[in-house]
Amino acid sequence: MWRYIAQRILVSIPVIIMVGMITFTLVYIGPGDPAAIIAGDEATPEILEQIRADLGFDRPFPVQMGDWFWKLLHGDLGTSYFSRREITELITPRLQPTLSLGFQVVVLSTIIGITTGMLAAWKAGSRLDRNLMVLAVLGFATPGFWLAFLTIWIFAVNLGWFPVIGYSPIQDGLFAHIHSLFLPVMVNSILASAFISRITRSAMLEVLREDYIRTARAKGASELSVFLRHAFRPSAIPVATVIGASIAGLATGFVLTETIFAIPGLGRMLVDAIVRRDYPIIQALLMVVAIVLIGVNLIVDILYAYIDPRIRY
Amino acid sequence: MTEPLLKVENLQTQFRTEGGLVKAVDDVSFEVQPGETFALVGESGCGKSVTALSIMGLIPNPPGEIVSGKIEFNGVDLLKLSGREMREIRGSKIGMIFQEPMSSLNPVLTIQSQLTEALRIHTDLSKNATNDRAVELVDMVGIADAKTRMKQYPHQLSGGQRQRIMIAMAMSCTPQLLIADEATTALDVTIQAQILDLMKDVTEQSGTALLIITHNLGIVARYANRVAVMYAGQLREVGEAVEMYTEPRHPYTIGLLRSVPRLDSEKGTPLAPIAGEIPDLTNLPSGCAFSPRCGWAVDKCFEESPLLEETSSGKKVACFEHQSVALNVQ
Amino acid sequence: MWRVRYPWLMLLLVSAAALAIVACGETETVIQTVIVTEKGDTITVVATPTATLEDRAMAAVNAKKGGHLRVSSVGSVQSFDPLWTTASSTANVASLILEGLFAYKEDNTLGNMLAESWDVSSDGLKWTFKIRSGVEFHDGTPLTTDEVIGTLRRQSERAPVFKLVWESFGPASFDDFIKKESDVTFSVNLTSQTGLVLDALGPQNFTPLIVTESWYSLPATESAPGTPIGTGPYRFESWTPGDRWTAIPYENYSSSSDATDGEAGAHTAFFDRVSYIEIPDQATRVAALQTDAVDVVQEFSQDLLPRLKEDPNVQLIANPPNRLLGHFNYQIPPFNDPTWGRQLRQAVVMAYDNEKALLAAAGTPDRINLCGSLMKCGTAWESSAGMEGRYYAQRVEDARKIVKDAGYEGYTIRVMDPADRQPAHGAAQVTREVLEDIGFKVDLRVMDWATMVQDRATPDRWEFFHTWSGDSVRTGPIGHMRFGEIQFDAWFNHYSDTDGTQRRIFEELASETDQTKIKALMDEMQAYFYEDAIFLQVGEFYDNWAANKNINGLHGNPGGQKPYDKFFE
Amino acid sequence: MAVISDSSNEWELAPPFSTRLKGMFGSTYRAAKRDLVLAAAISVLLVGLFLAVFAPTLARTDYERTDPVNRMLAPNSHNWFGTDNWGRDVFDRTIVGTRMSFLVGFSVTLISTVLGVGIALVISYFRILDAVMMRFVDGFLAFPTILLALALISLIGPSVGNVIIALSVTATAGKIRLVRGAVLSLRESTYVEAAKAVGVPIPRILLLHILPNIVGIIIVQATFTLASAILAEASLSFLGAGVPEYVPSWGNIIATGQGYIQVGFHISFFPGLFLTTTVLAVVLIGDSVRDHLDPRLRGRLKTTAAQQ
Repeated sequence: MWRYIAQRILVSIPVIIMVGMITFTLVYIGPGDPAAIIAGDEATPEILEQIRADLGFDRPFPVQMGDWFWKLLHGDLGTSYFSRREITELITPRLQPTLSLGFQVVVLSTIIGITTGMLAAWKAGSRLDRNLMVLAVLGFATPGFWLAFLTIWIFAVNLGWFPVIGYSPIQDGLFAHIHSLFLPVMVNSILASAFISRITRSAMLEVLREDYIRTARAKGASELSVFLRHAFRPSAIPVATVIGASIAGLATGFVLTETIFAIPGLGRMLVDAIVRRDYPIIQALLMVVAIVLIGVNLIVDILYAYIDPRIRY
Repeated sequence: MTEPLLKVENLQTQFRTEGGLVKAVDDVSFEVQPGETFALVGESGCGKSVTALSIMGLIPNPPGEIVSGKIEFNGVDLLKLSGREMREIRGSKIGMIFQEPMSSLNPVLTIQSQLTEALRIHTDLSKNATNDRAVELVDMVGIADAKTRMKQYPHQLSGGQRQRIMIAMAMSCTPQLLIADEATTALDVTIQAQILDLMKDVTEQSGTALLIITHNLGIVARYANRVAVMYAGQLREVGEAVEMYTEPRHPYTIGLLRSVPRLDSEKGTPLAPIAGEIPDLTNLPSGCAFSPRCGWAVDKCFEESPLLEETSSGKKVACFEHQSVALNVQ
Repeated sequence: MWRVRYPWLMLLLVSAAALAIVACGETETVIQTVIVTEKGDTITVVATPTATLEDRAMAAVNAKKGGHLRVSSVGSVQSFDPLWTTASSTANVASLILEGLFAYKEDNTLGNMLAESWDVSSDGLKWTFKIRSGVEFHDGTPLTTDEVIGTLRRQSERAPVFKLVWESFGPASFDDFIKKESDVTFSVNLTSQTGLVLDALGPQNFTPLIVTESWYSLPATESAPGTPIGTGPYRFESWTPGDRWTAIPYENYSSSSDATDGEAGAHTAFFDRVSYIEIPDQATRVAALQTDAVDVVQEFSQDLLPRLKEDPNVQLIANPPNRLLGHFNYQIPPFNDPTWGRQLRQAVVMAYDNEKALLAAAGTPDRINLCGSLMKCGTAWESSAGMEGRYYAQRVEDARKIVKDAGYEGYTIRVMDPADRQPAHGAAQVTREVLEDIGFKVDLRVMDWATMVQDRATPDRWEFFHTWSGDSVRTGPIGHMRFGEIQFDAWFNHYSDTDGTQRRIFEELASETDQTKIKALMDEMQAYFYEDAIFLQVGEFYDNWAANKNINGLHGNPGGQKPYDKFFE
Repeated sequence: MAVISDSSNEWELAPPFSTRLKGMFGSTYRAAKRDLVLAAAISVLLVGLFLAVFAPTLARTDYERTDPVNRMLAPNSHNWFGTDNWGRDVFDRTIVGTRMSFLVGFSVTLISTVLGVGIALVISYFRILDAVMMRFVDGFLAFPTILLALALISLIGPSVGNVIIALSVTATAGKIRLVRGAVLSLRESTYVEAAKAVGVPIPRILLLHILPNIVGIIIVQATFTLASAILAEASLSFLGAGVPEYVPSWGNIIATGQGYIQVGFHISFFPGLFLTTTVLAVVLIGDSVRDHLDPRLRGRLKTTAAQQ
């Protein structure tokens, strides 16, 4: 087991390095002279030269990249062009909204997705199954930002049940916090759970065709036990994979929903940085997101081992 | 003869598929006596597994459905039982072993939890008692180091070991009937015999009747008391196992026998595979389903389907020409 | 930067610099400049306060303290250092946390803030200022002249009026110019007389707002890190970048003993907490006000006015008219073309659909005013000189011919389009159409306001952009004109007065006292403005702010609402 | 032993590509005749294609020009979907917006499929190239598509071409991983071994024996790419990283309406409806193509039927 985990971690390292190289190169070859951006309104050629030398922009590409990696290893994500502040300092207060949103969405969408997927598989071919799957396909096809628009229009503008914007931090009370995030959590959960539901259903149906399910039935196991005890865990691997993948999807979803709902999270930070061409922030956030997703994949890999003893040994 | 343990009467099981209606089991009747070993023989796709699943009540519906007939077990018609009542019989009164030992055990559950499941469902034994019983069972099926096996997973066992576990599982509640559906087909030849011997042993010890489902006539000869030969969903010949070898009465049985290499045949005797292929069950030939492949077929065979009739020797045959076949074979 | 040759020209430059602030205003800067010129002509356009001073004083006495004021700020906070940037989001800091030596009173003259009194020597060359004692910074440091002088030193290169006074009337060395006399007094030492000393120390672009050593020891071009520490009624509490920042009353605030008058005098921090909340989307801003998520909203889609008027909990504050402008880049082609530049600029002006642009910027016809005069419309200075055939002429065909003859057909004009600021965003849409109609190609570069402010300082990133300026209170004909941005390469468009006409008119204006002649000169100036097509004058539009009805003390003021002295009723 | 006539078709060489392709379209067509939903989905896509090509000529207004006098009109007999904040007809903008979605969607699908399949086929036979390329692929796939596309566009500037390039990058990486996996597993299969044994050259094996067998996967994946590219384009435009605001694109129009949600619900609603319907149609077609084409699935259905 530990060997397996160690092996998975080792496998992720080259991916992280690759991700770093891609991120750095993108920004390096991108337009815009960072020195000019930093110098601002009153840049003379001498000042520009000075800034370039100070920040090491005059060194060769590999050296700069090495330096960037070295700083990254020490938790130094660089300095924002726009606000001239340490990016780590800018990111820290943005973590709570995004993490809280992410946590709620993952939990909720997993519960909704697995429950409906199992219900559909349980009643495969029934009207319930068909209706659930129509909803799932709809959820898959609906753009999140439009769904967000519709929910705001219905629940915030017209019914006034939820705030249109705003984020109430956890410190200000858990209820207010959940209330302020309710719509974005719902929108993202509906979309993510559609995907999870579809996969759960097909994975369950696949497993239900397996011989060992027949064996379980031959032992006199009840349908419920067959379903929960025998079929669920083996089908959990594709489900875990898709939950992992839906977290990657959430990264995208949050960029959109945080913008729409004005939640001061990492997603909106990225959009702001892109509008302002604040490349160090773009670079840092891409890197952070990629590392988080690689971490998620690692967790999913470890879950595989937990779910399936064949992988464990 | 005593009251039969299992009495299948005019069983008809059908499947609705995209290609049309498949009569997988068509009017099949046979009896299994307590403690006896009964074999159901036929090529793949002839309906023998469906017969077994029909007895177990495990026909997936849809697309499958038992259209008519009776399956009496201890005098009770299983087809009339509720799902709950049927579950009480499955695993406790009737055990079943399947063809694929590789895939018939749940890969994510420990041997112990799978072995004890039937006991937990059907008995009131304590957890410790079921665990002890599981160890006993594993010992019984001849796997060494039973205690450590309990915590292992199926993929850590060999194919033969897994099939032993399957037997242990099926026998855990000491059923009255054990159905072995091609239980040895997927195993190495050397292991096949061990597994069959084991099945025979454990069933004999507990007085359990054994219903062997196989395409392998060699197995039948050695282990079965009585045999039923099945072709295209119908029984073609039913009788004592020994007679089946010495006095086959159906051309299909003969064909099957001839296609099997035998140690007692003279060297150089060529095998004679049955010509042609198994017919499409959705589109059976008119008349006797075997007629297109049959060397004895007469005109009538292409028009009418023969029924299973009792012959003078007490066995049953479904062939218009069984008498001439009998003469020929002698 | 500019060179100063004639003393009287300095006045013009001062006003120009001051106007640069206001013109690029767009509320980017909150500073209002009042220049009392030698001629003393004053035309004051004062936003009418909703209540008289006495009323407000009475109300303040009865005011309940407390509550959390939430202001929806426009734009994202880039820096908390108003000594480094003029962004309006940063200027909010100044209004709460930092204080300068002087501030504007209701009558647009300077009143004391941190300065308590001053003396002028008989020769008029040594000005001695006494600062208020007992004032402390939010970190407990007592205010001394060290902080004042340090701050002035940091701002000496950037604060335009200060710089001008120092360069033209002061000694070469800063240490000779500003001298510490004691912990509470310092002196300004001149080499020749000027009446601009108070203005040099007072509100301007990059106002010297007094900060502690950690900030004033930084170079002027470097944004101060960390959070602001000042002497104001509120102190900084917390900041969530991209979301909000919050201030709370400073318990040891030492208020001026002068009566509250405009932004000067005594201040009271009535609110328990003041937050500036960033809401990038304007629909959301208004929804936030209506659902009581914020209390004050600036800059929102005026389409929502009817909805807000119906809302009994909302008060609307009408602002004085804004003037919508468009700027050419004089540093790169095509508008700097030595032979065709002027005609190409004229082409844009003559083809322009001003009404459409104003509508796109402001919404409905009742909120626009097709005003082509450089002087404020509706005042005595309003003029139509030079407008004939140029302002709102829509001569697309003529313009197209010019572009074609100049050989710039199909040339790509990069128009900066700040999508988060409706007036400039709307105008940019119409500009694209006009420029395309007359034969250019257009690259509409969508960005946010903060980026545009950054980019317009880099000449090779754009050819055209729109701004608008809130008309704030100014005095004098020069102060009244919007010539800040065209003065001598001083502003972002780097306009250069190629044939010297500008300069000549300015010189004459500076020495003229006859009102009729001034008017004539103004007309000449405007005629020349249209002749040279210095920038695109689109017209005037009106907008509103909206606020929670129970906030007392808000009034129309494009410079921004100061949260002190206001309170929840 | 008795004869088991369970013929394994592993030894059969794959049928010619054209036959398989014909079979696919044939079966899809037959399925569409039976399946109302599929028929509807195909019709939606065809209508979309028609609009993408002809909408600019069908439009009755100058949909890129502002007309502030007629701003924010509610849907009426002339402006069926109302007008937006600058008085542009939302119906015209919406139908013309189809063009952007389809252009980006189909371009990305085509580019990523051709490149992805090509690269995957080539690298599957060059071990070192494969190792290097796959690290790149892993790297690119570690980023969420839209985030990487956003970053790319912020670097290379917003335009249709750049949107297509940005979205093709990750789509291609995904295709390479998928196709390479399929090629590697097929390479081990008996019929490819057999072909190799009789000396068929590698490019020929790739094109004649391997490619036809992964066509099913590729087509199913392509429908998925199409759906996600259309969604991604809309998301990018919505965030302002797509085509300029005046050029109609569903994402653009929705973004415009977002700012007027209290008074201009119609602006965002209709293009969103178009977008959802289109993506839904593509997803449904993809599902049904998969059900009808996926040999694995089809095989399974057959074997289960046979077992029973």
